[in-house]
Amino acid sequence: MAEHSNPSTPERGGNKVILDVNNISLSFGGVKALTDISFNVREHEIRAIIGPNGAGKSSMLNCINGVYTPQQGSITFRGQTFSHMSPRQVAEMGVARTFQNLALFKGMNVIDNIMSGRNLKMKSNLFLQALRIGPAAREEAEHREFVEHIIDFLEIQAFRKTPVGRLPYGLQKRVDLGRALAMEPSVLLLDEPMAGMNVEEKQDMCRFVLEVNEEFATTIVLIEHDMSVVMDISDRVVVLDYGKKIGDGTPDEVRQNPEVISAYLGTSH
Amino acid sequence: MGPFLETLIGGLMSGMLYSLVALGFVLIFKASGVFNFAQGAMVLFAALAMARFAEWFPALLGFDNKVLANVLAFVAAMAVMVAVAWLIERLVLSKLVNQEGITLLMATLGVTYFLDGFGQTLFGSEIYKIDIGLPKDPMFLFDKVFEGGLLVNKEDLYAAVIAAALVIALSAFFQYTSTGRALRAVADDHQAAQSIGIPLNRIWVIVWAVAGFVALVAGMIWGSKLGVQFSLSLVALKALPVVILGGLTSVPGAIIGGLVIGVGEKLSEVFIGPMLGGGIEIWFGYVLVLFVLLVRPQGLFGEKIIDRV
Amino acid sequence: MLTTFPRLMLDHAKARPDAAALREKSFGIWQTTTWAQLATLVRHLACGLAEAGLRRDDHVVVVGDNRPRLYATMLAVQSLGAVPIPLYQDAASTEFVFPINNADVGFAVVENQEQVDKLLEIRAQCPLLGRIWFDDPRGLRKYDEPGLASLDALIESGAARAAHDPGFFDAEVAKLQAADVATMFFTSGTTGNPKGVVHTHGSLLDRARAGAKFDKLTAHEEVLAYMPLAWVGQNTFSYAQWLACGYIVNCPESAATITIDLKEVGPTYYFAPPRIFEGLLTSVMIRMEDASRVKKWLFHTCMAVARRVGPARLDGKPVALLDRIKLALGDWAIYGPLRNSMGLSRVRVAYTAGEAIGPDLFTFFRSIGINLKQLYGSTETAVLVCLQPDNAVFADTVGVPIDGVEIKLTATGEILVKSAGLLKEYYKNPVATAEVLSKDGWYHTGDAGFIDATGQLKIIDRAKDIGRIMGGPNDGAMFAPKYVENKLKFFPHIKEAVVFGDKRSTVCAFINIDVEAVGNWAERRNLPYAGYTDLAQKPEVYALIRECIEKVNADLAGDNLLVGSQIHRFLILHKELDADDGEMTRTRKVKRGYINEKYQVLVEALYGGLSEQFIATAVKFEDGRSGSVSATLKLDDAKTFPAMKKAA
Amino acid sequence: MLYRENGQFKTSYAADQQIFPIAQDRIGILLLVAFAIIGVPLLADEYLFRAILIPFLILSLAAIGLNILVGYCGQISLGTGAFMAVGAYAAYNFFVRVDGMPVIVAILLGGVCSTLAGVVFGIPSLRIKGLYLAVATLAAQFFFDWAFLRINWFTNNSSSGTVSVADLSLFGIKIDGPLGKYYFCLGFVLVFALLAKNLVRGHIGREWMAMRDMDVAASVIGIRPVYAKLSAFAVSSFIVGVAGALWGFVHLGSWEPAAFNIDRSFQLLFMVIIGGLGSIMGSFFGAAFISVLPIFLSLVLPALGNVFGVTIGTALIAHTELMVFGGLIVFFLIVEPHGLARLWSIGKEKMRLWPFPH
Repeated sequence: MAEHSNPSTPERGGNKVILDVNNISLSFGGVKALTDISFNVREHEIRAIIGPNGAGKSSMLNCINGVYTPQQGSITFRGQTFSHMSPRQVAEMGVARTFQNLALFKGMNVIDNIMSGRNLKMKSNLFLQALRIGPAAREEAEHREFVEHIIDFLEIQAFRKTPVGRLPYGLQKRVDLGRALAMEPSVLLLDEPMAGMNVEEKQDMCRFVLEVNEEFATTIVLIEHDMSVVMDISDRVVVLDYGKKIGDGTPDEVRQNPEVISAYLGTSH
Repeated sequence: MGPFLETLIGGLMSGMLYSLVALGFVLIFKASGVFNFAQGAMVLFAALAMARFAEWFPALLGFDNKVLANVLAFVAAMAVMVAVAWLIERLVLSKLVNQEGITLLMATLGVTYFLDGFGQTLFGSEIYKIDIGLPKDPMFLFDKVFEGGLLVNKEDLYAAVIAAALVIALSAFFQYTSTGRALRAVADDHQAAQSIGIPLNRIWVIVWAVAGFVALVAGMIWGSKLGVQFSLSLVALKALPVVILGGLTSVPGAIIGGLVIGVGEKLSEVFIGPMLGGGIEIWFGYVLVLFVLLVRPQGLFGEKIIDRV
Repeated sequence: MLTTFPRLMLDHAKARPDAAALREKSFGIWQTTTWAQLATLVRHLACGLAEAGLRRDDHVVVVGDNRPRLYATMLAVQSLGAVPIPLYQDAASTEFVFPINNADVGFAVVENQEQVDKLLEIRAQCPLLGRIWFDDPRGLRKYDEPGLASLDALIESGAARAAHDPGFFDAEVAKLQAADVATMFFTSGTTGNPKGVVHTHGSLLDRARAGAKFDKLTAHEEVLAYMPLAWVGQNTFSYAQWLACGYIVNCPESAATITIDLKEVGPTYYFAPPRIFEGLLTSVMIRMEDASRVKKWLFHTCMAVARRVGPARLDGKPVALLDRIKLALGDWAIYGPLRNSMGLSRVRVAYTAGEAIGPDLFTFFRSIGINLKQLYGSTETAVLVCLQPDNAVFADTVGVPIDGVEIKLTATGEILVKSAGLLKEYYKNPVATAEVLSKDGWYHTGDAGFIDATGQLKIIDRAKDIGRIMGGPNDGAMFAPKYVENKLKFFPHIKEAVVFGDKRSTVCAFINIDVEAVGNWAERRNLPYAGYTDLAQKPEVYALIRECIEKVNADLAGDNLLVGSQIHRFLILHKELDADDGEMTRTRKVKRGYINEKYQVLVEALYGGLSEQFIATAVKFEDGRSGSVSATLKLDDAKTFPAMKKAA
Repeated sequence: MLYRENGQFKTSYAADQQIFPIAQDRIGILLLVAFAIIGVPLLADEYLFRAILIPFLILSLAAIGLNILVGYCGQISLGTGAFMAVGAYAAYNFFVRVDGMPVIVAILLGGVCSTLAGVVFGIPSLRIKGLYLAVATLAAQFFFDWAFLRINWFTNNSSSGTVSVADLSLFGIKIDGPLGKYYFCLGFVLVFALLAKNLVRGHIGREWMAMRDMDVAASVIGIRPVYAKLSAFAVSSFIVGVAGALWGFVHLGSWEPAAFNIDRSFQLLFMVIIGGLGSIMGSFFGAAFISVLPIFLSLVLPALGNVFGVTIGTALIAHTELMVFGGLIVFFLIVEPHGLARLWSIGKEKMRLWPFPH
């Protein structure tokens, strides 16, 4: 069924598959979180993963960026296939991610949180850093500048040096996004970026997601509860339910899919 | 053969005592997620109380009956320990609910210092004796079996027996009594326990009281063996590796861990020690644990740690 | 001799190439543009514009916040002998149509997507508008409109032109004469279409320099530019005087960070309309509300001392030793920190202009040692006509005529001005020009006022608004609506006021309460309310406002000129007057006539003596949607007082 | 109140990222350092140097080291004393076995050895967390206590088991008088404090704090737990080791393992808790507090005793000290988990906002 249908996305970058998830199964001590999930993500598209609570959406992301290691299955990224990757490897390959329940570094301010997303690109050794001379100092300044562009992009100039803990929820979500963007990812995984936001905050976040997708040509994999949002901005949607894939296709196709309707759209969300 | 068995038995017996103290740790950790570094201080405090009461009561009430004195002292000390435990729970830990383990550990470290200071201020800081009439003379086992038999210190033997009894009693208590069940429920999931109407605070106080009791018994035994003095509080440091080895959350773990380390350090002391210039029991337990942890981060019997995202 | 803006810019670039000309807070730090860099930028922009086909005397609209590259654009346009027209960046797109068509504008340089969108909206109505350049490309990647390009592209093409035709730019600048037109400002006239006020390099510079001389401005001043360049005031302070003196203009990062930026820059030369100062004071008071008792006590005692002797010290008048000590302590404990937190601790000269400022507000800033002064001037006179000299500052006057200004009063009390700084003309509007500019070179300000005992000019009102009371006890008495409105607005609880009474026997008023101030007031009396309209109709609020009005009446009764202008009846409007609804100008001046028509029924109700009146009004919301507000308004009476003749 | 920040705008990132971006702070800290270099020697007497200032400086250094591990990287350690010991004994051996070995080099080499030890005992931190780790570090404590006691080679086979160093000199200048020692330590402390500050505000510092605050998120943005944690252990134990060497060489002169026993570890832990986890400045506060408190008590308590007509013995003072420490730890953990440093920064914020509350 939907699994084999390949809806083409005329408006966004071709059909080149950048990320291919093959028959992933994951379980915690016998409890099955994911069962034989397969789907692919195309260059430059916005790919949504939806499903009721506990459908295994977050677990899926955690498999993709190496936080969990699936018992079975493999993930193909840019043609290379892996059955297990460390988060580091995934990060190095240009996959970034935001978290459902904020995972910011509470002890740091906005700049430092976003700066920490640059760590892969900062090379100077301990001694240079300790003396903060030459490359180390230059590095700090250069990456600070890059971070400032993100701050500007996310319109949080007024909060630069505020400890993230003191920011309202919506802004914290932006910082989380900012930290991910600091990695200049080619694929961006967003775990419920709009959860718990009010209407304006959602609109802003939507705008940012779309702008990221357009301005930086970033491929986006998005988990979201708010159906209207999903249907608006995503090119293709995967539907999970109890760890199984029950639908895959364009928003319209998914809307039609009876299984999906019964499992998800039927229930009030 | 003989020497080996003797050390083995010696080890098992001191291991029993480790288990006893370790049990104190485990109970509290299971129930409230607190790694109670102050256990050692409580042992010292209890022992001091016991020892001094045993001196004071006869003097005050003017009777001269060792047994009576000990019994009264024990009861009084028990009362004191329950009070102390309760205060620790109320004044310190209940203020630190939902903090990370480390914070709680440091808090109990603070408590340790306080108790050490407080105990010695109240009861004095010389070396005191506890004489609960444990026979000091040695005895020989299996002298029929082979030449010379095994030399065993009776005192140690009794101590071990008492300890074992207490350990079993406690395990049973938590296995079969309703309080025990409630406690295990709490250990599994605070929210859930609360939702089915288990009063967390009451449970915690009980657990701390029990811990106090355990401390008292341990203190009493150790005290009668080595005399009551500041160094007594170091038994906690002995018991730490035991707890970790067994896995913080496991009662059987604590028991077995205690025996393993008790035996281990005795054997190593006797058979490896000389090569290294002796005195290695100080660190043997720790280094042993270190290697175990590298293989099993959650200890021998601890529950696996999965961090969710 | 008088020169031109581009030449001044080049002179600075030659004299001190590496000195900072402009700073902009962007990407977290203050990015500096030196005079040399600016010169190159202008050169390239000019060449680029020339390439694009800009010719002498063409007009170019410039829309956006204060951005260095927009400043450079103004200079570039001028150096080609063409005329930049700065427009209000917060104006609705429809408001652009008239200026653009009136001045046959073919080119526009704007800040960002927002402005581009607005211009594209009205492209149909503005056939001539061929080319649009934008400074900030964000969000504009996918736009594919004919003639739309980025400023970078323009600069690039200009750089190329400059490369193979190096002499061009300098030649163009050399051609430029002081008498050539420099800039055109569209005054958002209170009635009818806006008029294009044409100024030459000469006129603007003459005033700029006179002002600079008056206040001894140097090249070391720091200025923060956050009002729109379309406002002649900002233009004078951060453009004309900037080039005249060569000081540094700082551009804030964004509207959201202005207070932070102000604090960082700490300008030495400051200029703002009263409402900005009002905002500062309000925030001080509100933040102080939550302070600890001790702090409050300290604050109030110090402020009491300041109010008593602070201004005197600032005016260099003798102050008793004890008070001097108190002030010194206050400086350390309160005034200094206050100035610092408002970003004004380095201010040497500050001006308020645009509208009248409340005496309390004015003295507050004076008393904590900020040299705040008033000035008089208008778009037509290039602002700087009368300024208050240091040490001679009053809340109710606007200063003395400065160098090169002659002032005289007509029989009706209208103020006439003559100076080298007067407008050249109203663009394509000889009639209007003739109305204000007499043959012998006098400009009719349209303001009524007089020179008072201290030799300073005192403004009563717009001459044309000065009306006469007809009938009733005060028949024939003078009616000065603006004067009265201002007196009302000086109360923190009153945001706007509109009074009627010309050719009537009595005076009536519409009031807009200040929802923040009154809101706090209500909360402190735990008076529940749902939004402005509800709050406005609370009887308690009416009582509050009536008090204010009666104070004003008492005050007016003391002034035998204006005793007839006392307010007899009033109402509190159900909605806030808003420029988007055409009730005010962009500079937040109420359009009395328009309001009079729009709310005819209310006016009639007031004079008809009714006690309440239903009204429904269409409104535009922030996001462009429009809806309607309706309510039944209470109409209320206010006590008036008999004229008390005071010994003149 | 004292802050006048208008006009202090930054035109470069370097200027914006400096340690003390606000001019008034820079002035303040310079004055403080100047006082430490010029003022203190004029005021302090020998007792003050020996009993308070020198120990204070060295302990602050150790606290900085520990704070990097516990406060910045969130890895608990109860074995600090051991790493000090390693530093001290290693330095000692370099100093006495290699003739012509300059003191400074010996001390730094001591730090290097301590680094190695730190990394070795840090390895468990890759597998185990929190409480388990705490116990693992205790292993280091007990192991080294034992090693330096029992393995004579370390003590250069000195019969008594105590080791001692004499006639320290720096570039030919003898460091014997209290003043010399003071300057010697002060030099170390200032330099290392600066280096440490640079590290924690650099990207390695951010990696440490990331591990501390949210390790999963940290690994997802590509931070390697191995590198982050071990580097923290390394840097931390280097500084601690140097402090240990100073403690032995400069403060004690001759010492035995007991000088670095578990109580020392706890004492340092208390310093960072009371001073402020995750704050270099806090390390100084903590050290000052904990090294002055005992002296304070030993002066005040007897006085108090006299007031109430009771004589207060040294034992009681010692016990009160224990109680006060214990009580304070609990107090700070409950009331202000970020210690004195947080109180300091709150005060500073208030000063900047003065007269406004927020």
